[in-house]
This record gives sequence, structure tokens and C-alpha cells, in this order.
Amino acid sequence: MKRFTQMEYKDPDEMLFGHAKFPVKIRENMEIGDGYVIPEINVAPGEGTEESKEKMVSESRNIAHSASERAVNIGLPAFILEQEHISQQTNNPDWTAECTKVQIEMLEKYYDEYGIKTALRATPADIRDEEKDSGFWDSDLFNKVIESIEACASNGASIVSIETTGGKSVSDYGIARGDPKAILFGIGVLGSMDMEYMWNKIVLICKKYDCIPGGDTDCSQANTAMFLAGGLLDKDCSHTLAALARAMGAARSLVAVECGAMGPLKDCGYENPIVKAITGVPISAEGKNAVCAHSDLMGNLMAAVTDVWSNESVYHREEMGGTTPEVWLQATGYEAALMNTAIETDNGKILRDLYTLTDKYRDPQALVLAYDNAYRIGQAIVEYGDDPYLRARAAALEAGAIINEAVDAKKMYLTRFERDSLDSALKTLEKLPTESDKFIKDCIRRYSRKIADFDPKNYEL
Amino acid sequence: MKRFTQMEYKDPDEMLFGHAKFPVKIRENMEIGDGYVIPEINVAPGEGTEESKEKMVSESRNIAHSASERAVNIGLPAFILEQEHISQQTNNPDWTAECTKVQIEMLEKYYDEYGIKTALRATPADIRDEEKDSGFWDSDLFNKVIESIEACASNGASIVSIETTGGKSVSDYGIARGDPKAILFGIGVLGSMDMEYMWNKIVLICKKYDCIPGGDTDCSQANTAMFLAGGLLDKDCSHTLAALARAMGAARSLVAVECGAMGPLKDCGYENPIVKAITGVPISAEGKNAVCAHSDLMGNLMAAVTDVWSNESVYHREEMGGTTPEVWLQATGYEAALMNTAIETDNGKILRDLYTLTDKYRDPQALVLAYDNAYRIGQAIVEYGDDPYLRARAAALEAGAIINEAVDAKKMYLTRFERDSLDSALKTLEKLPTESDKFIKDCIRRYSRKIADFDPKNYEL
Amino acid sequence: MSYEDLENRINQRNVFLRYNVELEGPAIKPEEDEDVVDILPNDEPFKSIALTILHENRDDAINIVKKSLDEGVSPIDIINEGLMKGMDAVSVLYTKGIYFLPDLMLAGDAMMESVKECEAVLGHKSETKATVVSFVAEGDPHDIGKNLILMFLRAGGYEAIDLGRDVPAADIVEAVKEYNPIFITGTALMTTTMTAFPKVVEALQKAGLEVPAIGCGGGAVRKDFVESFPMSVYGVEAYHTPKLADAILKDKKDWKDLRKEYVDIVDEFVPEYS
Amino acid sequence: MSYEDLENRINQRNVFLRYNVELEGPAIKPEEDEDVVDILPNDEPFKSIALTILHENRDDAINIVKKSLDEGVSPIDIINEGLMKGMDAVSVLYTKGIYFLPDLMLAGDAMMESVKECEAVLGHKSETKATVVSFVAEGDPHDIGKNLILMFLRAGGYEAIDLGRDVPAADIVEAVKEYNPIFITGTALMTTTMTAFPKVVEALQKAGLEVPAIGCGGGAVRKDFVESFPMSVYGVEAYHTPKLADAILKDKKDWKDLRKEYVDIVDEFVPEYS
Ligand SMILES: [Zn+2]
Ligand SMILES: [Zn+2]
Ligand SMILES: [Zn+2]
Repeated sequence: MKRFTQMEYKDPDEMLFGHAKFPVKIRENMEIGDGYVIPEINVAPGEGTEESKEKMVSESRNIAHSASERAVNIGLPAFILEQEHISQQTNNPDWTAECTKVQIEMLEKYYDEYGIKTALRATPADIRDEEKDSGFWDSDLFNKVIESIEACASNGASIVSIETTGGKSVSDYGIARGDPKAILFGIGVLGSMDMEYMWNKIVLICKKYDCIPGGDTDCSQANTAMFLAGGLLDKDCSHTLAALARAMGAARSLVAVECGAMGPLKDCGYENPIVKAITGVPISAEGKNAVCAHSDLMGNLMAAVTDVWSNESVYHREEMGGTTPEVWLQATGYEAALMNTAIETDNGKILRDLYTLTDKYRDPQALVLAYDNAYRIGQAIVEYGDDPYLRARAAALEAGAIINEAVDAKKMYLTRFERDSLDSALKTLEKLPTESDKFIKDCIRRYSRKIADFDPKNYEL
Repeated sequence: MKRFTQMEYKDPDEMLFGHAKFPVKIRENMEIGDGYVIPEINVAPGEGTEESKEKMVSESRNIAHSASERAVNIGLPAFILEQEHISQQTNNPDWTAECTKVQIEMLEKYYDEYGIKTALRATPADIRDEEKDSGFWDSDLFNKVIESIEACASNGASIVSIETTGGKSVSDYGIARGDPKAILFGIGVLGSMDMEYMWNKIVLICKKYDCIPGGDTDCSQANTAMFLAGGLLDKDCSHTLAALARAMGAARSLVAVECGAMGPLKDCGYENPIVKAITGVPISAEGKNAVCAHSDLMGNLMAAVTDVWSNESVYHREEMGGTTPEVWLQATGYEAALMNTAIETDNGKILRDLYTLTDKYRDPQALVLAYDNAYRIGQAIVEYGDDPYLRARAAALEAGAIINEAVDAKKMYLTRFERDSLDSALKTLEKLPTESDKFIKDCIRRYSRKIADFDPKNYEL
Repeated sequence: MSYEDLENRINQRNVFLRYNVELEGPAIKPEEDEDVVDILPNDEPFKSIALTILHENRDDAINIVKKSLDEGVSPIDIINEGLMKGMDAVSVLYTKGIYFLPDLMLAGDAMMESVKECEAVLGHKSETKATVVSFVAEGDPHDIGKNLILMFLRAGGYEAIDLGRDVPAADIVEAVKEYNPIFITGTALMTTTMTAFPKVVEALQKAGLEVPAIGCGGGAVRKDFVESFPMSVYGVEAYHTPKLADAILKDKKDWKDLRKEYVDIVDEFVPEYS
Repeated sequence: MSYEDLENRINQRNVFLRYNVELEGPAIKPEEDEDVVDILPNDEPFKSIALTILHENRDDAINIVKKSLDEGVSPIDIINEGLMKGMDAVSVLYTKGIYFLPDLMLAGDAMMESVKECEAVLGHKSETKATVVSFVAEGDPHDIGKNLILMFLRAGGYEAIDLGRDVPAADIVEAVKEYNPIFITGTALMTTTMTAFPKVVEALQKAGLEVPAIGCGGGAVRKDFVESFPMSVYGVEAYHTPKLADAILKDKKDWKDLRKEYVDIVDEFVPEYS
């Protein structure tokens, strides 16, 4: 496996939405990252549709139908439908197969009738159980996940993604307690190990069926920190610590690309700008048009260097303005259109900078993802590129440095809680061993005792 | 009453979002149109809350609470809450009074606690009945509307608006049948007459209570055409005819300002850019962040010269990302933030042009509202400023000319239906009498026979 | 860079497409559409009468109808063999997306006025398949949807009673007593007015009245809401209305059947029902 | 203009404000908060024990507790007069927005480990007010919300049984038989997993079991959904849980009461219930 020890982008200013170093081609005519931004729509099946295969298949078809119909009705040149599968689908690979098939049929019908460029990203659920003795890498549930991925690829999905959950029990423990060591172990070590294990398998399956291995996201870890961090008034996770977790998440999500994932990386990976800076693969991102799913403090900034623009997720139901696939595809589609107009008129970089500067100093989490700072974190990662632990640690330290510089420049203002937790986290991280083995041994001892769900055997440790 | 016979803006390029010639000051510190864009959130009471005053008051309080809480949590410097009242509220002015009171209390609580700038726009429903012998200008229902407006103003509403419906039966008839004469009579003549009657009264009430008379919208007429026109695949109203109706709507909505309305004009008045070009008052607009309520083909373009940015309307309920007041205030707030960043960095005009050019040639309706073309329509209106009929006709003819020029320049492409209905409408409009009296007499004869609900006596004709 | 310079740089196709323009087929005369050919009568004066409706030509329609009546042609035949066939053809072109709403409304106007001429000779109202009552929910001022429904029902051969906008439940009870409809349609644009529908059902039940079904539709109306009370069926498109009425009339379907068999009855893919 | 030039032009206050920074009051020591002063014991060793919990200092807590136990202080008193008081104070600071989640979790860890020391001397589990069972819905892997609830319940003096994530209804039935809880809490992040709640209720009913209430909450969970089946109450904030449990325990409230009196029970403005 090739580890990244150099940046594919040579200058952060090279990065721009709609442009990736290595565009990804879907069918004959959709090229992701080749000079335009493509909207992505993701709709969660409505309650009750999990009750039977028949209902789920019909729900999947309806979602694809609504999205396609609206796309044509408002004149979108292209769009990607993402379907994040729920556990019942992944648990039953034949559901996955059938749902994928009807969605691809619907998308192709619209392509044939109208010439609209369409693609399906299918995202099975990571239904594995991290508990002790559960056989994280070798169990019935694990096999279902792999079978479901194959069911997607073999039934025509254009892109396959997954949100793997390796190390979540440990990172959750750390996030809830403000323990940067646990977060680093959970994301940087266990998360990266699990990614490698899973993505080597996924890429092989995709190759067999000429399906694009899309990429992963640190949703289960760094996004847990972000969601708990919440808004300015929330009190559950320090926003500085969430920023460090995000930087670590980049070192982890990078592994999918190292295993052969080609992008577009998955929308909810807020670490994607960092991974793009390192690897040059196209990414998907979400922000101000994902308010249906969650609130973040960087809704404009996340658009700055993305190639695909997503709504994250929304229940399937009706609004005044139409069904949710219609409403939210229109929302992401209109923003993508603005970006494409900026590209067409050679104002892409100005719009990129406006997006970025709108949010850059609103929150430490936004700050470290501004494309210039994302690039810096990328550099810190590739410097230690060969060692997943050290590069995740370096990413977090660089994120801390970025925040501290902005505070010193009086551009970023922190609360006491943010200030204290950053200081204490950096102190802890700096003192950690510089050898991976030593760190891992220490963490195994410490956290297998404290965390009921953490079982080193799951990771062959 | 002062009729506008000159443009307040001397050059379309002077127009920019967040900037109005005559900013409107609310309380000590919110100035609308004074160099920044303010988000507006509008949430419709949930089903069942119309059953009792108690439920409606509590619903109103909750909406204000959710919006305020999210605004602070994401750091918005300012926002406007609009409450469009439902018929039960306007029918019961004591409901209106109490709902307004609790909303203002909530907004002031947040202002006091956090310093966030807040304002309430209260919009009673036009519950009058246009049917024959209904006493459109002098009935119980009419009195309820006036009492409700007073209840808003006297209970602390910062801004009062209304969507008057004068002439709707005639314009609806015309829109459904593609009859430009009926549309012109319904909007340009009856609509303008009703506006004058209503707004002279509203402005007097507002003055009494130091409340801002906001403005009106041609929602009941030009928006009916727009909604029926729908998307590219819809077949109910020609998009060229909808564009002409919109131009006429500007001549009509202008009347509120002539009567003393100060802005911000109401969000759903897609004709607002034209009225702003003429009058210099701040406007509210809606577009890509109003997908919750409806689909339009100019979601970016409508932001180009607006001072307040709205979501139009959404049911009050929960989404994954929070309650709808939270979710949609965040949506409009993030777009306003992007505009404000553009203003701060002196890139306002570039973003304005990107917004505009994204949509300008997508649809004839968008084309005539691009700020340069909106300005041209404004000029056509003020040329005949003294005569409501002639100026509405001039607006429509100018809109037609704008579309034809773009077609000739091969920038705008029309379907046969659009082409035919534009040609036939322009032919009809050109042949119309140049004297208002003659036109009105002719229309009264023609349409009182054909339209069951149209009663000239309602307009003292 | 100036606005004009920017404008000239854009390849609009990379931002938005106008699929309606891209996909427009060649213009054909409405009477040449293959489905219309099947519907139009071959014999005169019915063919000419049907064509005036198809061409939305009110004045010609009335003239030919009057002339035919003068010549002794049966008013019933003129209605059924001429006017209704023309209107059938118009409906077909509308549902196929070739005709537009104004075509439908203008043809409908021409048909209704021509029918009146026939009824004048007949001395009474012409026979219809059955009666349907249509209203807009109390508190709701938007009636274009309802007017569309009226037009489809009349085109489909039904007597459609128009109760207007903003109709209280009591008025609907009265109308049911008076007209004994096989079907009621209600429309609402707002969530806070769609709540009028269950109140109508309640009022009917209190009055001891039953109707095979009440079709509820319009902007804000959601299927799950409509199905939360009895007697109702969620209507998706205005042009589905006569098909639902036919199912009630011919196949004795009630609201429970309509909910279950909606897709079969309207005979097309309806996401809301699948 | 370069990115840096643009950046330097912005007055951030015209775009977004950081209200959390703007409004931060002066730092005070947690033990000086007036509500905390009311809670903390005055006598030693309880005061010192409570302070170690308040300061989230696990090692010190265990040390002082061990020392006190060695000196013959009653383990029951240490728990009730020392550890629980400290934890009460932590909960108060958390609900006041002065303490944060990590404070709560670390203090909770310190308390739980110290309680274990006392129980070792006691020879059995310490007494709690009552037992509550907590689970994450079947199919749902997200358990931070549930862990928060566990911590609040334990801080509130309850025995909180942790059934973990992704729990089938059958396991909950078994747990109810085994623990006879006065309250069950279930959390779900997804709409398609919250549908597990009514299934749990059904399974309990089938097994002939009843529980005063099942609190249902979490990301995707909506009040209207929760109230569409019996035994349930929609929970808004994790820290409401011990208050709901208290209402069941002391005032014999059941799910119907909790739905009606939620605001009074949790004693704050809750938009979802007003
Ligand atoms: Zn995710
Ligand atoms: Zn997602
Ligand atoms: Zn409106």
C-alpha cells in the first residue's frame, strides 16, 4: 500500500471547487472534479419502510424518481444520488441488490430520456458490532457488510462508499471526557487500522465490477465530536478539541485513498479538504445546504474546495415545496450552479475565498478547515505519512498551532473552556511517545480496562 | 399621493444587496439596507394550532423562541422574524394582539440577553372576500383586517405587511386562460386600486404606533402565474406570460411605497428589484433558501439586490437538524453571511453578478428580473408613472422587449408555447387603448360577465 | 471585469439546461395526434363541432352548434358525439403534455357555452354521468386547483357543482343533501386549512350522511394526513379526478378501495402510492 | 485582491458574532457557585470527599474515601453525604451551563469508582432510589446520548442498568423481568430505528409486563411519533431523566401524567411541551 509522504497539490491556492487533480469518470459523460461542481442528494428512507423488502425497494425507487424529476424540471445538467443504507438493508444483501437496481434503472431512464447526467453512490451501513468478542473483522455482520458492498457494485452502483466505525468506542469515550489520548488512539490508530482492513477488500470488489470505490468519512468519530460541540451555546464538547479530532480524522480518512479509493470522498467527511490537498482526489462536502440534517459553524467554508455538494441527509417526506428529494436536490443544485457560474466567469477563486472567509474565524473547527490551513495540516500529515499514529498526532498538533496563531493575531477568540481544553490537549499530545508501538501498548492497557466495548482482539492487537 | 415619475437609482450598477437608498431603522440598532443583509425567517403555524387562541399563542411563542435560540447559537448578528398570520388570527384581532405580544417579548428577551438585533414583521392575512356583493372595501372581514393591522402595530410589531388580493379573481381567470388583458386589468388596474385603498389606511395606523409600514407583494397574482408556470416540464402557464405578469406586478406593488410604505418590501414580491430600482426602499427577497415553500427558476438571481433574505415559509415541525425555525433561519442566515462577507471585502458587486448570471438566461421570468433588466422595466413604469394602467402595460411591453432581444441575441431560448404566447400577448397589449377609462370600461363589460367572482362595485367602479 | 464581460464568458450549458427547449419535438396539428384521431368522430356535423372544441374556438363552436340545432340535429347527440369528444381529445392532449392549461380552460369554456345552447333547445339540463361537488377548504382563498378539477370533471361528463372558496363544513352538508353527489373534492393550499377536511367528514357523519369518497388534494395536503380520517382519499393530480369518479360510478369503489387501488385506477406511476 | 488582503478587510462582527466569548462572565471556582454552596456538606470528611468529585479528581476521591473507610466512617454516609452531594453539585453546574459534559463524565467516573470502594466494605451493592433500564434502539449504533442518561441517573441516585447499543425488544423484555425498573429509557438517532420503540412496547404488552413509562429521545425522535403509541413519553434533554424518574417514584406518575405535566416536572421552559 502506498502511503502519502508528499502533497499532490503544491500550493493551497491551486485548490478550487469543481477541480481535482485526478477527476473521476462515471459512464461516458460525468466527470467529477473536471471543472464543474455536481450536486448530491441523500434522502433517508421514511419510517416504516424498513418493515419489508418490498417497501424499501419502493421507497428507494420513489426517492430516485423524485430527485430525477426535479433535476430535469429545474434544468440541472448533472446530479449524484447518494443512498445511505439503513441497517435492515445491509443486513439483507438481497434488499441492497434490489434497491440499487431500481435506483440505477430510474437514473438511467432519465439519462436516456433527457440526457441528464446521473450517478448513484451506494453507501451500505457499517453494521458491525465493536463489542468484546464480537469478531469485528470476522463475523456474520462483517460478512453482511462485504456482501452488501458487492451487491451494490454488481447491481450497477456508480460509486460505493461506507462510513466505517473502527475505534468508535474509544474515541467516543475520549470525546465525552475531553481525553485527547483516547481520541488519538480511537481515530488515528484503531480507525486507520480498520480503514486499511476494510478498504483493501472494498477496492478489490469494486475493481471486479467496474464500480468506483468512493471513499470513507470519519463520521462516526470526528463528527461525533462536531455534533456534541454543537453551537456557541452548547456545552458538551470543546470546539478546540473537536478541531483537533477533525485533524486526526484527516490522517485516518486518507487511508481509503491509500488503499485505492478514487473519490469523490464522502460528503460528511469534514476532513475532506485536507485529504484532497494531500491526494488530489475529488471530494464531496456538505455545509449550508445540509441544515436539514445538522447545524455546523462552517456552512459556507465547506464549499470552498469541494467537487460535489451534498445535503447530507433528510427524511423522505413532503414539504410545501415538494418531496424532500426534490427540495434538497434543488438546494444543493442551486449552490452548485452558483459555483459553476463562478468557474465559467473565472471568478471561482474569489467565490472560494468568500466562502472561506465567511466562516474562517467563527469557530476553531472552521479555522483549521480553511483551505490554507487544511493544506498546512496536510503537510504535517505527509511529513509522518508512513506512520498512521504519528501523522494523526502531527495533524492535531498542527491544528493546535493554527488556532494559537490566530488567537495571537487577535483574529480568533476562544472561551475559557476552549482555551483550557486546547492547552491541556496540546500538552498531553506533545508528551506522547514518538513510537507507535509504545503508544499502542500503553493505550491498550489503559483503555481496555476503562471502556467496556473496546476489545483489542477486534483489531488483532 | 406621490406617484413615481423618476428613478431613485440613476444607474442599475448602483444597486447591490444590503444597500438601499433609504434604509429603514428599527429600534436603536437595526438598520435595514444600510450596508448589510439581514436574514428573515417565516414559519407557518403547525396543523391543529388554529383550533384555539391558546394554542396559536403558544405556537407563536415557540417559533420566536426556536429562531432566537438558533440565531444566537450560530452567531447571527441580526435577524427578522416574519409571522404571516393565518385566517383564524386575522379573524380574531385579539389573537393577533396576543401572538404579536409574545413574539416581541421573546425577541426582546434575546436582544437583552445577548445583544442580538431582532425585529418582528407581522403580516395579517387578507381575509376579505372578492365575491359579488361582498363589500370588499367595507365589510366585517375588511374591518377585521384593519383591526388586526392595528393589533400588530399597537402590540409592538416592528414592521407590518400584508399580501392584498385585489383583482385576484380577474387575474386568475386571465392566467388560467392565457389572457393578457385580464391579467393587466386584474393586476395593473384592480390590484393597484385596492393597494391604494388599503395602504393609505395601513400607513396611517402605523404612524400612530411608530411601526414601520413594510410593504406588499403581488403574491396573489404574479406568484400564482409563477407557481402555475412551475418548472421546465410544467404545462400550466407559459413562462413568458408569467414574466409579463411579474412586470405588471411591479407597477402594482409600487403603490404601497407611493402610499408611504418604507420597506423592507415583502419577501415573496419577486417584482421587488424593480420597485427598489424606482423607489430606493429596502426590499426582502426569497429564492434558493425558499425551496421549503416552492420551486422557482431564479433562486440565486433574487439575492442580487436584496436587503433582507427570506425562506418564504415552512411548516412548524421538526427536522433532523432541528425545528424548522432553526433550520431555515440558519439557511437564510448563512447566505446573508456570504453576502455580508462580499460587502466587507468589496466584492459585493462580483457576487451580485454571479448570483444574477447563474439564472439570467434560465427562464424568461428570471431574465426580466436581472437587475439591469429590472431597472429597464422600472424606467418604463416611471415614464407612465401617473397612470397605474398605462405603467403596468408599459412594464409588460418592456419585459416582452427584453425577452425578444435576448432571443435575438441567441442567449434566451423559448419553447413554442412560450414563443407563441409571448407573441400573442404582445400583440394584444400593443393594441389596447391608451386611455385608462376606455380600457377599464371595456374590461368591466367583458369580465363581469365571464367571471363569477368579479364585482366592479367592490372597487367602486 | 464588467457584468457584460462576465456574461459573455459563460457557457450556460455548464450551469443550467433548458430541457423543455432541448427536447421539443416537431410541431404537429392537434387533430393529427394518434390518440386524438382515435377519439374524434368521423361524421359531420360532429367532427366539425369536436374540432372547434379541440381548437378552443368558442365562437365557431357556438355557431356550428346553433346551426346544427337549427337543422334538427339532436342536442343530445351534439353534446355526446361532438362536444364531449372534442373535450376528450383536449384532455388527452393535456395529460400527454402537448396541450397546456389555457388550452384546457378555453376549450372547456367553449364546450360549456355550447352545451348551454343545446340545453336551451332540450328544455332542460343535459344528462350527466353523475354529480360531483367541489369546494375549497374553509379559510383558503386559493381556487385555481379547484377550477381545474371542475373543468376535468365536466370534460369527463360529470355535473360538477362549484361551492367556491373558503367553504364552511355546514355548506358542504347542505350541498350533499341537495345534490346527492357520488364524490366530493376538496382542495387546500395551507396546512392550517387542510384541517378543514376531517371537520367536513365529521359534519357529514353527524348529519347521518355518507359519500363514497372525498378526494382531498392541493398544495399543503399530505397523504398521511388525509388517510388519518375516514371517507377520504388523497388526490395527486387534478386530472385524476374523473378517473376516480368513474371508479366509484362504474365499479362501485369506495374510499377504502380508492386508497388501495389508486395506481390501477389512474393507470400511471404515482410515487405517493407506490 | 489576494486572500490575505480580503481577510484583512473583514470586520468579522458584521458577519458573525461569537456570543459565547462575548458573554462569558468572570471565572469563579466551582465551589463558590451559590447553588453549589447550598449543596456541599460542611462536615469532614464529607466536605473533602464531595470536593474531590466536584473537582473531577478520581485519584484523590478514591484515596480520601479509602482513608475514611479505614477510619471507620460509614460507607453509606460516605456515599450519601459525600459522593452524592458532590455529584449533585456537578449536575447543577452542568445544567447551569458552567460545567461541560467532560466535567460530568469525569466526576461521574470518580464517583462510581469511589462507590465501589464503599460497596466493597459494605459487602453488597449500596442502596439506590430505584432501578432504571437504558437502551439504544435496535439497529442504532450511537450511544453517547444513552451514556449521558446513565450518568445523570446515577448522579441522581438511581441504579441505571446499561443494556448497550442495538438492543432487540426481546432483551428489553428480559431486563424488565429481571430488574423490575420504574422507568425505561430508549434512544435512537435515526427515524428508521426509532420505530423500534413501539415494538418494545408491544413486546412488553405481549409478555404481560407494564412499566410506568418509557422515555424515548435522541436525534431523529419526534414527540408526535412517540405519542402515537402507549407507555411512552418524549424526553427532550438527557438531564431531564432523573426528574422524570423522581416524579414516577415519589408522585406515582405514569406515562400519561408525564406527557401532561412534563414542563412542571422538569421545571423549565420546554418548547416541545408548550
Ligand atoms: Zn455521515
Ligand atoms: Zn451522508
Ligand atoms: Zn406570499
